[in-house]
Amino acid sequence: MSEFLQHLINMLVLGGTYALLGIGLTLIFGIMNVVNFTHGVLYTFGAYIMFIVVHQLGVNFFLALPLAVLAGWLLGAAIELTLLRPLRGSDIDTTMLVMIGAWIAMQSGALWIWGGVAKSVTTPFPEAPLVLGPVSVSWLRLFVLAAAAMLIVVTYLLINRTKLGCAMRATFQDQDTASLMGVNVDLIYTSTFAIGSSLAAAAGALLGPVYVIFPQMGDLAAVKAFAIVILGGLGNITGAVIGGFILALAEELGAGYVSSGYRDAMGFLIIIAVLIFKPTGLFARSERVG
Amino acid sequence: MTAIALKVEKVAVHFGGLVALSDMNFTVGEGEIVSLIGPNGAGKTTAFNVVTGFLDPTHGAVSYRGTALNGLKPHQIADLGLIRTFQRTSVFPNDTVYDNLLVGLHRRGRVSLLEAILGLPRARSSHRRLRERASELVEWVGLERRAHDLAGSLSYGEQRLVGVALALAAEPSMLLLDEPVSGMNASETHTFVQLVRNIRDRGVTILLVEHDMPMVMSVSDRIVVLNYGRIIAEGTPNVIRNDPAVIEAYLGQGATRA
Amino acid sequence: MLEIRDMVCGYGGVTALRGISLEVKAGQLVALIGANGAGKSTTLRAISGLVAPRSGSMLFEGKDIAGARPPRVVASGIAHCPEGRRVFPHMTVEENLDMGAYLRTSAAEIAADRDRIYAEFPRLADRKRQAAGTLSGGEQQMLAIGRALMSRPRLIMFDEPSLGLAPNIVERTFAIIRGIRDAGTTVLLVEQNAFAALDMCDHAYLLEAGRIVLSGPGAEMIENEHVRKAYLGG
Amino acid sequence: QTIKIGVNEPLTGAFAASGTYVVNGAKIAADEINAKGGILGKKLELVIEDNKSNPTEAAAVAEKLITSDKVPVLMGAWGSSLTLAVMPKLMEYETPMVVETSSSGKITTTGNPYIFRISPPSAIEAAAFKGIVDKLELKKVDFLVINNDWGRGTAEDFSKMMKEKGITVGAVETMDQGAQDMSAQLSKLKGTDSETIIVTTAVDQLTLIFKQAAALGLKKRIITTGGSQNPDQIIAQAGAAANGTMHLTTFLPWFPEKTPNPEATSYFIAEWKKRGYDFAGCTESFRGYDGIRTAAAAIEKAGKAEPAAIKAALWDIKVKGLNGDIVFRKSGPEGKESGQSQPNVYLIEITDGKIGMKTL
Amino acid sequence: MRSGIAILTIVAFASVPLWLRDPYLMNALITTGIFIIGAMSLNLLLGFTGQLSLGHIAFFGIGAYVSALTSLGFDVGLPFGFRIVHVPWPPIVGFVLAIVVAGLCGYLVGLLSFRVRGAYFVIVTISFAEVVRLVALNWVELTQGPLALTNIPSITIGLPGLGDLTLRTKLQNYYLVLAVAVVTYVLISRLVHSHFGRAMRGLMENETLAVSVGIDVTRTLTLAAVISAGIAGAAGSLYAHYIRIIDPEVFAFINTVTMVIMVITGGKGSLAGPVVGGMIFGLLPVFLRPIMAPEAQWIAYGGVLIVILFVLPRGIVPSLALRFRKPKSRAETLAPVAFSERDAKEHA
Ligand SMILES: Nc1ncnc2c1ncn2[C@@H]1O[C@H](COP(=O)(O)OP(=O)(O)OP(=O)(O)O)[C@@H](O)[C@H]1O
Ligand SMILES: Nc1ncnc2c1ncn2[C@@H]1O[C@H](COP(=O)(O)OP(=O)(O)OP(=O)(O)O)[C@@H](O)[C@H]1O
Ligand SMILES: [Mg+2]
Ligand SMILES: [Mg+2]
Repeated sequence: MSEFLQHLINMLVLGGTYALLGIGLTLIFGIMNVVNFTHGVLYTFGAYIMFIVVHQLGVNFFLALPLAVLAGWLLGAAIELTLLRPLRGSDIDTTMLVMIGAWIAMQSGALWIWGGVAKSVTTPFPEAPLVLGPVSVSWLRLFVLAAAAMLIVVTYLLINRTKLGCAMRATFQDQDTASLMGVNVDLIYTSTFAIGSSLAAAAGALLGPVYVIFPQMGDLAAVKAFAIVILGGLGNITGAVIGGFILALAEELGAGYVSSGYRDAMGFLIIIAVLIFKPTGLFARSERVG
Repeated sequence: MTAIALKVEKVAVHFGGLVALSDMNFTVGEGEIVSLIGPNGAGKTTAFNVVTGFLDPTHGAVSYRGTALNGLKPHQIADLGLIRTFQRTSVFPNDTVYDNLLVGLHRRGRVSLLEAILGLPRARSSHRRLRERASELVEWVGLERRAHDLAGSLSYGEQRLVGVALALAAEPSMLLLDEPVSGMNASETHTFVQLVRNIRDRGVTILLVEHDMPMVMSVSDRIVVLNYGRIIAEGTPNVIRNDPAVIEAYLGQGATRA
Repeated sequence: MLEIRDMVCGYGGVTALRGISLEVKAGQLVALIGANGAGKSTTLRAISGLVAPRSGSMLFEGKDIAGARPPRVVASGIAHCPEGRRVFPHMTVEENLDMGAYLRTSAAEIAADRDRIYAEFPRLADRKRQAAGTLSGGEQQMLAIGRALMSRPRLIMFDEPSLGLAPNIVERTFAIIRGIRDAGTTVLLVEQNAFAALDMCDHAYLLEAGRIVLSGPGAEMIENEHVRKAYLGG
Repeated sequence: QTIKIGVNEPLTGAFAASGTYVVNGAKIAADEINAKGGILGKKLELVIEDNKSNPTEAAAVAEKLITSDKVPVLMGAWGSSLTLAVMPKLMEYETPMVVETSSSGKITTTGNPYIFRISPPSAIEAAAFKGIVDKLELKKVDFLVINNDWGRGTAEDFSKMMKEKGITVGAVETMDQGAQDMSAQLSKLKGTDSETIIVTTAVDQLTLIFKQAAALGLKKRIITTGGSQNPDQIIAQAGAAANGTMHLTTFLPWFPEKTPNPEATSYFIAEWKKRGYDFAGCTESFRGYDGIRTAAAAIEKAGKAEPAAIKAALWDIKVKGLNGDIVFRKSGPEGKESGQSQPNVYLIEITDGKIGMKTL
Repeated sequence: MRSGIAILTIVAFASVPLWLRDPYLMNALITTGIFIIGAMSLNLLLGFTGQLSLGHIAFFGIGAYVSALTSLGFDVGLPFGFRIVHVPWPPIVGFVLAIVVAGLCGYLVGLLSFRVRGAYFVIVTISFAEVVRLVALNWVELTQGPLALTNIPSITIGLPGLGDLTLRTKLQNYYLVLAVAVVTYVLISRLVHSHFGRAMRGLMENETLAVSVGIDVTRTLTLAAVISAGIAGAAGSLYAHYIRIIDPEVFAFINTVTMVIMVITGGKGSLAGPVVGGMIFGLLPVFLRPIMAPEAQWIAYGGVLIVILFVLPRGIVPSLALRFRKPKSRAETLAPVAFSERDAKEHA
């Protein structure tokens, strides 16, 4: 029983992590329709910025977080301006491949600059965990969970309650018509990509200290993020959050009670099963024919 | 009365709480031209979707020439000869007009996979016949000049013509046209009416949805009027034209001019 | 108000407009008619900046807008209700209307205009929270018209507004268009229902194969032999 | 003019960090040899190629080194799957290879006479550990291993040894290479009734495991195996969470005086520091150093830089390696045996952020 | 003209071993060739039905494992005390079985693709590949898991009157791969020019419309998936018998990415595209290797990829074909922005 409770707590903490990974991608992949292979690199980038700012510049941990987010924003904007803008209007596979190229090049760049040896960030949180009866959880991870929740809420409000969010959705549903409404489409493209990127960097900045930081750390994170976004339905923030928790639950219970070798398989089997029964993710958009 | 081709019985469609169609019953006889009219959102396209298998009705049944269509997939229904066009323009945008029609001729061109891969003579001759037929169709809708342009680059009205040609390419025994003349001017519509008559004369049954009243009145044998998902009137053009309920709900006062 | 001179326009290798000149006077309702593929929609797209003209000039209230990008054109007071509805499919009816008022700031005025549109098209009021992509064709067309009206432009361009509308709604739409002209908004109308368009317009142009072949007051055009034959079906 | 040794290591991809360490160690050996006049009067030249942590590439790289660069002997290829992929090429071109890191038992048992391994397969490690288990008073152990040949091999060989010793083997949990969150596995291990967990994986995952175990309040004894721990990195990154953990290792850079070859160890460590490399990397890089010295010794002994002669000479050399004498014994099917040397294995313990020899 | 170029190309490829003696380059050509076959199979799905399989390596890997296990034999226990003992069969049987089993897996995934399209199909294929990889990794009794299957025999072909020929050397393997590639090319070419090909294109461009004229989605997509997977399985089998060792690393995502790169840079939906893209990205690392640091090689690789797409966004073959062909049709050079395309997207 206490093992089960511990698994549930783990699921909660891991689910928050996954949700955080998912929301940045749901903007770029779900709303912009760019298969963003640089998501993982931006995640890695956020983590390295955190390392540099905390350890090499000696900045306070909590101040470093917004700096990492800002850096992610800038890098995202730069990627959009240089790589995506010239290919606007070309087919989704072409932009996907450009993103693949950027992923390969940037990841190797990280290896070149920082080397392959993992780095870790010291945090101001106590090492002793919070113990609640039979279960325990680290303070750092609780902080990450809270920060993730905050970012999720902010993103949700941004997309669904603001004029900018409305313009974003409109632009990616019909670019020409959005521009006829007076929307500056170029600006929307850049800022959407930048916001999504800054969320990826935020995830890296928060999770880098939880785990360790190395150049390929983003790959697995990106695969999970893709899975989560699709599970929750493209462009749906609430869906991504719920998808994140479902994936975490499947993995926790899979590893705990089936076999740790098939831990990741559980997640993927859930995805396949969900898509068999709800082919457009848990929260489908309504469509019609004719 | 001729034999019944299409029979729609007690069909209802709900989208969540929204009732798009309720208890719809009507029939279309072989070789008839029947029009389905009604205000915007009355459920006409929804009815098309049910008949052609794109939508499963919440209740009710549809049959064509005695075959129950319930549970059949759209392509199976198309195989029975029931072919539709779409209210929104619908073409294969990245293919030429001519290639669009070759895809449309799918039902005709079937040869076995093995024959196709080995390039057997039967596959070749079938291919030649398809090409001839595609050229005929292009000519027939008057798009010869555009035959080798990408369908997606045509103007709105031209794309609608391609849509109709595509449906004809599929060799319908019954054709369901959803607002075929929207986007055409009076003269183009006039030509189109000739076309429709022509098709019918070849033995094709036609079910038409259209808001162009002069066209509907001149071409239909019978008219069914829908409002809020229910049939409110049914009869010959003359009856419908003067039905006060129809005038109230749909035609408006200007219709008396038409 | 709007003055176009010798505009040439096209897509890639295709030339859709071969040098057209036209003029829209403030407060007028000007109609543009022509066969399928004549270039009517392209003209409107060129004005709103969706396609860049290759040559020629285009003045709106004295300012040169040739080659300007759509947001600038829209901000200068032109609205374009595009052909084929083009609603934002995954946004609700209400959000679509709000997008029409994207450049406006007064929330109260926007709300008032929205209510006015719901009053004109009660069908839309019933469907406020429905995703626009699931509306019926005619409902989408109403939404597109309503959305264009939401921007309160000085010049509004309609591309085949009657498309897919039921006869009584067509009547209402034309009444609205006449109404806004009477209230002082300039209108440029592309319409396949040539009779209705010529009947209500102040001035009309006839486009054929990318050229303007005829122009004049609507009533005069209706009488024209060529127009009667080719566009009025009789 | 020069005598070449081919180095086939992962410099990019998942194993980039380790491969780079090994190559750095190899360079120290080559420079040392050249400073002393080279071999057979010629300079030693390392031809270093990146196998991209990818088996197909590893095989291609071997092909390139042998056929275009004409190296008479190779060192490589770090991971077992990389080494296994290279092995058919060695047969094809009859060129020997010194295996410096890979631990899969299969490498020396499939009958490839061109393989000479200086790293201990898990069976040798288990055998070395056998002597100490009584003193550790192990009763029941669980395993948490990386899901590859190395981890699985360790779990298998150690279990066998433990069972012989009458120790109960409980759960065997695995983690994917690259996995970052092991909380689920650790929660499960927290709930079992064993007192010790044997952990086998590379340093990054070890750090995570210690941190996550601490966060879960898991207070069992943890012993790691495999010699890729880099304890200094663990201490730096896992902090207090690393206290109390024990590690089976094959090299003792902290106590040069306790190694079998104190002089060489000190030289190596001094050189390593001089070049500005991370001290933590020593525990992996010494393998590259030993590997090159082994190959060089064989060339010297053969008297010529030819594959067949070097292969024959490898059987006869005795190199004072940093963790014991390198002498190859026969392993695998008769007639086509591979060479396997028997390095020393030590147990160290981390207490209060310091490394100590576990004296038993 | 067309067939002229084809024959010339084949002759050129066939003559390579006559003047190229470097075994390393030959090796690179052979592995590249194997991946090109995989890329051609991916192109059948991506280029002609519009479904991107980002787990295509699964079929390749399954083919490799099936073929290897067939020729090595195995002995596994099943639940309820059953055992399967298989004694080794000739590799050529493994080759055939690889196609069949991979094709069957393609059928399963194809059935799924009946329900999910686009992005959802992408994630289903990724998931499928991951699950297969994890099975290969964890079903140690059958696959040896991470310990790898080693000593896989080379392919042996029975020649009438000449006895058996075992393809051990590079030369022999080169011609084997070339032959399989040519057969694959012809097969795919015939297929996409048949009415199946038109049905696939129709589904890709506007599924609702395609269905309404009687095209059977499930059948068409499943068929494409089966054939595509079967070909990938064949490529996997060639790989296993050439490299002669196989481990779960073969399922690595980067291998799928390599194939995707080959297809899209070369030009998806063009028959020659994967060959051209494959030659470039198969051999690029070989040429980069001597001239720059390992990390820089990858950066250059990514850079070349991006540059090609910037210059020729539709892929090399289609873009060049457009550039050098007389503009036969006036509308060909522009992407239609018309209504129907958007409608198609909405329905997708
Ligand atoms: N997928 C759906 N989800 C929710 N509501 C829908 C859906 N499809 C259609 N509806 C609603 O059902 C009603 C009937 O729509 P339908 O398209 O059949 O109308 P119609 O008679 O064809 O109208 P029009 O003449 O405007 O084309 C409409 O009010 C529409 O909003
Ligand atoms: N995206 C495009 N690419 C290429 N050619 C185009 C494109 N859009 C329109 N055209 C061509 O430009 C010409 C004019 O088209 P336009 O859409 O302006 O016609 P229209 O008068 O509005 O016709 P309709 O009444 O059918 O809407 C047509 O020949 C059309 O084929
Ligand atoms: Mg309709
Ligand atoms: Mg138009």
